[in-house]
Amino acid sequence: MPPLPLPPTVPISWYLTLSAILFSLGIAGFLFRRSIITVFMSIELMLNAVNLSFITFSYKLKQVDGHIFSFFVMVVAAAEAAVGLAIILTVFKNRQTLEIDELDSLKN
Amino acid sequence: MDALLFMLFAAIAVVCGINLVIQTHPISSALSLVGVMAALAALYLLLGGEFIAAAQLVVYAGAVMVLFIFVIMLLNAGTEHKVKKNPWSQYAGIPMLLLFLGIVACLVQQMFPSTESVSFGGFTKGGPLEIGRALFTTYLLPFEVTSVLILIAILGAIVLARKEID
Amino acid sequence: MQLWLIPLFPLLGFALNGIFGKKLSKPAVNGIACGSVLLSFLWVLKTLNALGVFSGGNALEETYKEQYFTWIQSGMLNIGVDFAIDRLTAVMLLIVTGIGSLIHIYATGYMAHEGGYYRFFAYLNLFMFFMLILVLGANFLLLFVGWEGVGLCSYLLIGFYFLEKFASDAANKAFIVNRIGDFGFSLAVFLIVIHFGSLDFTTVFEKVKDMPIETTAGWMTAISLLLLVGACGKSAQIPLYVWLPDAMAGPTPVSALIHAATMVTAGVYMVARSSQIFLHSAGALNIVAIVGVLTACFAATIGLTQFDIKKVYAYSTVSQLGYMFIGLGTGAFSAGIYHVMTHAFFKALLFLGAGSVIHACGGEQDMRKMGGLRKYTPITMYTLLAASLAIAGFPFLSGYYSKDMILEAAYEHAPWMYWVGVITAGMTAFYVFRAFFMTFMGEYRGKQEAEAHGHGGHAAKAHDDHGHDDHGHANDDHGHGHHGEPHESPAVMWIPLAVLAILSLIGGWAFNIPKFLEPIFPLHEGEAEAWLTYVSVAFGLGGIALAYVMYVVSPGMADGIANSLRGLYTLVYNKYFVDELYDSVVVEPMIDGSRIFLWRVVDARGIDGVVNGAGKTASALGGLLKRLQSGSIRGYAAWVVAGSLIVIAIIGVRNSGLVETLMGGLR
Amino acid sequence: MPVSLPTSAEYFRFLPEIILTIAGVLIMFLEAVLDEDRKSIFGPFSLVALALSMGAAIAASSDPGTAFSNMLIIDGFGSFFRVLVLVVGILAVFSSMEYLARERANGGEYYALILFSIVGQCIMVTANELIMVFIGLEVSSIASYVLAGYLREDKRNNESALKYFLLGSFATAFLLYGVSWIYGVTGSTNLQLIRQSLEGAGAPAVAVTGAAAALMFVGLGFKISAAPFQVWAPDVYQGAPAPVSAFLSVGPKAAAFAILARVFMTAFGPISARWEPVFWACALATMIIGNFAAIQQTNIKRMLAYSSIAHAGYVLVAITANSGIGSAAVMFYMAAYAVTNIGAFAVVAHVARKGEKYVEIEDFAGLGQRMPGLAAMLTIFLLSLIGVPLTGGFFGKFYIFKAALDSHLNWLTVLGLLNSAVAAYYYLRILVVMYFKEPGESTADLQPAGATLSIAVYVCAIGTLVLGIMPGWVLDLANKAALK
Amino acid sequence: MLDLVLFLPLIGFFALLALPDTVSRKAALAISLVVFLLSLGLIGPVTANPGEYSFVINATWIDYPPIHYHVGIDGLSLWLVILSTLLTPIAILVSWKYIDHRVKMYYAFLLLLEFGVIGVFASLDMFLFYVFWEVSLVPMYFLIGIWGHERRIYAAVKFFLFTMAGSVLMLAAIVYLYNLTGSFDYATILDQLQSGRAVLTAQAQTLLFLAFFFSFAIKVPLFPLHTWLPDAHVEAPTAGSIMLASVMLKMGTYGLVRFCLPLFPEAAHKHAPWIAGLAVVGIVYGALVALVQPNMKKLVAYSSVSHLGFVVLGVFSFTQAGLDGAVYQMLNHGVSTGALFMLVGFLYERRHSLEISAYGGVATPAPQLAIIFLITTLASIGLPTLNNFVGEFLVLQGAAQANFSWVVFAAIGVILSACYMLWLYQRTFYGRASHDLAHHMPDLNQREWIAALPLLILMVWMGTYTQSFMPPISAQNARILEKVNKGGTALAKTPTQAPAVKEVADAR
Repeated sequence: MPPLPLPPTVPISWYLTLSAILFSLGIAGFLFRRSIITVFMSIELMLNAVNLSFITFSYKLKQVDGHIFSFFVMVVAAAEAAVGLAIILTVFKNRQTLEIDELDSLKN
Repeated sequence: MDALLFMLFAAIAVVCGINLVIQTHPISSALSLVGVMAALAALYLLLGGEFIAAAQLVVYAGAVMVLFIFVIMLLNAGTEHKVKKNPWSQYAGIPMLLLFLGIVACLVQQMFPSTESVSFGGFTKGGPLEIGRALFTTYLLPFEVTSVLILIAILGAIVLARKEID
Repeated sequence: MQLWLIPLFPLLGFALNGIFGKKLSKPAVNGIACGSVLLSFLWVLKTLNALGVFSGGNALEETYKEQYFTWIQSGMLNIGVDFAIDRLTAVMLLIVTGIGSLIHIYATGYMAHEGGYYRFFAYLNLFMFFMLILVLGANFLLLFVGWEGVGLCSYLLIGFYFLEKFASDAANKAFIVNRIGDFGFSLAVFLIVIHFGSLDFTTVFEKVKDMPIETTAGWMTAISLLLLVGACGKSAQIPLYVWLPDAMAGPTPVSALIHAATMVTAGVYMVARSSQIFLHSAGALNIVAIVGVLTACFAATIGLTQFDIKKVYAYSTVSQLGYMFIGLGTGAFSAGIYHVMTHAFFKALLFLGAGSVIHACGGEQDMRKMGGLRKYTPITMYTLLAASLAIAGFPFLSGYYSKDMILEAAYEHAPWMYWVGVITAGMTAFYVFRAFFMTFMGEYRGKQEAEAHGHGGHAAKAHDDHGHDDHGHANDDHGHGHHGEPHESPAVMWIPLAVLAILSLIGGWAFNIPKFLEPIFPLHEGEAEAWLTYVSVAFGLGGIALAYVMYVVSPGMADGIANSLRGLYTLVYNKYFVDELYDSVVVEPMIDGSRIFLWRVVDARGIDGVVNGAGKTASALGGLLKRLQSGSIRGYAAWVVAGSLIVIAIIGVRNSGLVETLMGGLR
Repeated sequence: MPVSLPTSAEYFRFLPEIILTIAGVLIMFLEAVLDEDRKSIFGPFSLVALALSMGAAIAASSDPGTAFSNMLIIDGFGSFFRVLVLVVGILAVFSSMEYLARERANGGEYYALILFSIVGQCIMVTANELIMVFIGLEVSSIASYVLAGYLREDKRNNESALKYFLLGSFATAFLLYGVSWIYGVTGSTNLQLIRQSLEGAGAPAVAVTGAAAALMFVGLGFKISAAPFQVWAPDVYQGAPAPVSAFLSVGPKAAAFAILARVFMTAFGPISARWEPVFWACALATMIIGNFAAIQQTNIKRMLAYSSIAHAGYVLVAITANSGIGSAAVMFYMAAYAVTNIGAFAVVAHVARKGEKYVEIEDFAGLGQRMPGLAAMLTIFLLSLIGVPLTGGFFGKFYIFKAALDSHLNWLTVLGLLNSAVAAYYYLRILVVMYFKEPGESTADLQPAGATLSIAVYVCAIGTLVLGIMPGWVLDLANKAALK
Repeated sequence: MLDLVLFLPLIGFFALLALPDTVSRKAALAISLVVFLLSLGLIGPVTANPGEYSFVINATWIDYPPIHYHVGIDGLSLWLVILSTLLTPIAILVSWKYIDHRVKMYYAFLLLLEFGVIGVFASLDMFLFYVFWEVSLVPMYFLIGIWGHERRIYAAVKFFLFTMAGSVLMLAAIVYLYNLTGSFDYATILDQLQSGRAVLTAQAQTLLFLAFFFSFAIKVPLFPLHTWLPDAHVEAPTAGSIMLASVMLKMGTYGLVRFCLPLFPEAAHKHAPWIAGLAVVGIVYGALVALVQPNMKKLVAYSSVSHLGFVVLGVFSFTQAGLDGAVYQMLNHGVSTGALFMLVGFLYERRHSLEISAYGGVATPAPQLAIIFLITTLASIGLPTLNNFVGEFLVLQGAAQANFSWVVFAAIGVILSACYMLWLYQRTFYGRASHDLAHHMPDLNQREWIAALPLLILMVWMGTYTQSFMPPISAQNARILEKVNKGGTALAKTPTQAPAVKEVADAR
């Protein structure tokens, strides 16, 4: 097996790029998925990407603040998940569907 | 070694991420998300975020995702139906995403040229001690306020999911 | 000297009759109406006497002026309510109040049985008021006040029988055509202010005298021509004469007073008053003369063919006014005024006589239904004969003097004008006597029909006879009386006739106006050639003779000639279709253009179209924008993404070198 | 590391939030304890809490300063907005009580959620740290999401809540991503430190911060419903219960505007040349979209939603001005808009009746005859929204465009003013229907408004007029509290 | 005094809302009469010192930005204020029987309107001016919208939007001026601009001028911005039409004279040619369109377009005569067109139609009405001795000094005015009345006479003894012109004629 053309360490920009890719994937999930729950999970994916970005910057700056920030993001995500899933429950109760495209009675 | 680990977990994260997007069944997506989170936890460790990595696994991949899966199961959410309505995001999404990604990547390249690299142990202040100290001194207020946030979450869940309003 | 009392009396008469007239008895109305004018006449006499006019000599060679109050004051422009009196004014005052008094008296008899009696006299008094303002006013604007005021009264009196459409049509036409004239007048006034800084006659004319003709001729001509436009309107000259024949829709005394003796001569007065300005522009004067010649001849030809007795006299008036303009245009201003006076005598008489005839025939105006009236109305016949002879230029009667002076001046100015004038004089004599003969000679032709149809059918009959375009007959003029036979008018009517007859006979040599006006309008030096007079008299007598032959000796001859010249006759009989021409060239295009183009297209579709279009566009834009809100969450998210891209692009990428980097990366 | 505990002054500065939180918790507790028939005390109780909190906020404003390790800054600007959101809270509670009773949803949770949401807004407006911005925003938002779907049996409420929640979280993710970048570039999340760092930053850093600021603007612009992030607002306001729409359209919005102004004017002040054009364009687009789309609406709640978008556009004009007057104009305008809009929604809520049956504009036909008082009040609100003098809306608009002209935003001013003329059209439609049309069945059985709603409406009307006739009182405060 | 005149209507507005319907019209009449009588007290002091502001009150309203309640009356605004106070009771009288639903609101709005328009004329603070300008809009909107005819909604909204669209530009201009000078006070701004302490670039001046101009031109209304007027008039109730035509349109022309000219003299001069051109087009156009209207009110409305063209023409002639005439014409138009609308209202109350074709022969059953209508018609077409003549004469005289060709066309409007008014009169009053019409056409009653008489008296008075009114107007106009024609550019532009203009005029 030929040695991988890899440096021993990776630049910070790679982490950041990974974060950007994950963020974009999150957006993509939001844009392309039709199940409300999956859409919601896409948001979680975006938040994860943000967290990666925070922690990467924290590494770069040698500060702990980024970690704190991502900690709060996690807490908020958890809270959001609770409320969001409750909302999804009520929607489902009323409409018996999780198709996001069917929730368009309010428009124009 | 660092690079290899990065490549490995990054690949897992990206693949799981892509899987999340392309799966039509919520459960598959949820499991993919767990995969992403786990991979990210590993990367956090590489970046020196011990506490965060743990929290990521315990809180995120554990508690939150369990909640998700629980709801999916509860609602018996199945595969998505065939698309009837095509919002314009369907067509414009990919180009927009590529553009977004392109711009961000370019900015990253410009701002952080590849001179500085990440090596495991390059940052060691991400342990519980430092985090705890910061949380209870500088970040005391947000920390306390998150309790309100949790309270609201509880309240919201009660309001919305209680059996009958009256 | 209380000049202001002169117009005040009629104004009071107007006010009393206008406000209380409905409750007053007829004698009271009469008393107020006639009394006020008579008082005014007496006050004129007293004033002139006090100014020494009747004692001869140099009295009133200078203008006597009274100032009352400022009317309009703006910056340097100051227009006062001032009255002035000079010899020209004196003549006009006497004509207006004198003839006015007579006609008022006559009207009390003529209108005795009309509805709206008090209204009629109120208007008549108001007319006297404005006419006196016109004459007395010491500046152009006050003249204009009177000018418009008499126009108003003319409007009111023409439309006196407002129940009938032709009367109100005629009234509108009179007012509007006059307005066109006023348009010119007012523009002239503006120019006068611009160039003289004042409208006061004395100030303006003093300045004119000092101005060199060479440098000022341009705008002097402009002012003169614009004044002429005004005069053409009021004095019924080509091309604005069309209202006067129609104005006969008013009661006959009105025709006599306003549309023959006084108001229509206001144009002549105005041009004479502004003679200083006109004298600075030979071209303008020439145009005045040409207008006069054309009008005189043109109107006379129409007069030849009319059957409505008032129409004949109306065209005659237009024609005679033309003579006056010839006088003015050829520089013989005093001759013009002279003719104003003599014309006032005989034309007032003609109209009043015609009124008497109409009265006698129970409202009939068509001469073909008259005839043989000499048996029934001898006084009327003799007075009318006097008037007819006077207008025909019978030697030594009033018309002879004034017309002769005008024609002499015309010959000096341009011989062709003289010849046209003389021919016109012949025609005048012809049509006046044609009317006279048709009315008084032969047998009465109206009886049977009058009995058969009664008076109610007059309008219809007249329409049958005259054709659709004949607005001028005023058969309802005289709604009263179901006479089986024509009858003489009461004394209150024929006494004024008699007075006017005397004036028509002797007025020419009794009042030597040109001599009197010499301080204002210097008389022409040198003797005129005698043959000029002979020729014109000959033409006059020839006209009378021809009429006698055609309408008394062999009555069928006129029809024969008419038949042999059918085309020409039709043209002339229908007044050259000028009304129709104006209708189709001016009135209808204006109305249709306004309605169809301006209102429906420009206003409704154009401007409002833009306005409503803007509204619709906004609404459509709103419709478009609201469709962004598809209701789809994913769609909304796409908007957020798109928006973020735009915002990032603007804030982050702009000037950051990123674009260059990207481009470089592509290369 | 020396640990310094927060001083009492810092607690004092944070007292309003503490009071509200305690009140919220108490309500949650009592909700579980009290009998059904005694639950009507929650409304008055929360009013007392809000009033106390407002007192505390006013008191705190006399002792400006930072609190909790620079997390909060209690300056004039923050205090002004804190009092404002508390006033909004009071008015919202007044206008909600009757509605909730009618919908048989007079639970304590509603008030608790309102109180918590206001806590979040209070934190936002006094935040001096991006982390506080984020947390305050989330506290406010999560409570709002629940409020939007409060009547969970109602499908419109569900949809409204879900849309608000999903899109709100989506936008928040952008905000966070932006924050992370700012942190990465400037090394801080403190607003002052960011500013300092930016003052001497090089081109790449400025570019990346710009991009990060843009991402933050996505999040905040979403909350203020600036174009192109306004899409959610009509759906959410239409679907949410009317009093909640009233609250959403002013409370969180005022807070978001406050923080937007603070972040961009202070922290991103050094790169203002970059973001001003964006704000310029967004302001214009927001006004145009709001006003023009409103023309076509038939549902009055939806129309008011578009109107609130348009008004966000006007406020953005003031922020674009990026000056002291501009920030004062934002304050004054938000105050005027708050009383006006809550008043308008309160009337709408009353006319809509149970289940919000009558929310079409046509349903207001003849209101001027049936309910002259209520109609007169709505007229005042609408005139204020149009911007007719002697109302707060006019003076606010005047002040905004004054600020804009001061900053030489001549074209934006002209376009904005023309927009306000367009806006007159759709507000007039309501007046037309109310006064010029004969009453139909929609107002036939309309009962007079109850005491609490009347208080809300009349207080709002008085506030609108006072701000229009005597703007000096509030304007002085705003001018003193201006950011620059 | 001015305080009372200004605020009594506002107090009346609130009082009326509180009073029961039954007494509202009497109360409104009483209040408006008191206001009118009080306003007469303004005449003495103002005429004594017409070039300065009298009854000045300058109180701080808002500290910062410095907005003052600064009001005062000078020769320019005096008669406009009195016109407003006179027409309000007349409008109330006219509505006495006609308004039968929502009575108190109606009279309350009339009083509010009075408050607004008096405020407009009295304001010396630009901001205050704008406030009153807009405030006057609202009651008129309701007057048209609630008590109007079939298409009232369209008309009311159109009225509001047109005016609003114009006034927002004015607001922008006012704020711009404030930012430049730091003051809303008209005198201060004017002083700074005149003295050169505040400098406007040519472009800024042009834009500001246009901003003011457009908002005023819409109100005037100047062709082609006039299309709201016919609609508003046709649909408005009688009193609304009276107030709209007589008073509200004057707000526009007043604004032109008060603000547009002195504040931006250069721009005004620069743009005068096309503005005067539009005015002339408006004169002729309005008259031509009036000619073919089948609806009386529309006819009168278009005639207003024509008449107000004269006013604008006079203003932009920059001559004393033109300006005097313009201001005088504002009053004249207020009196005579107000009277016309009132009379048309009388006809409408009897016959319930505004179509001219529904009438004919009215003079027979209602001779008094016919006479009054005739006098008003004559006033409207500018018969000398009646009021309009003086205004039109001066306007045209002034315009002739500036540019003679304008006047040639404008004077055509004078001809046409006779055409459309007399034709209207003929079709309405002359001819034989049908039985049905005669039956429904009682003559004027006492109340109607009382409403009409003051206007008739004014028509004659203002036409014959102008010195009762003109001196204060003239004096103030002279001061305005002094500012506007500082460079003496206006008269210099008429090189063709001018030998005698500057000489001392009539030395009577």
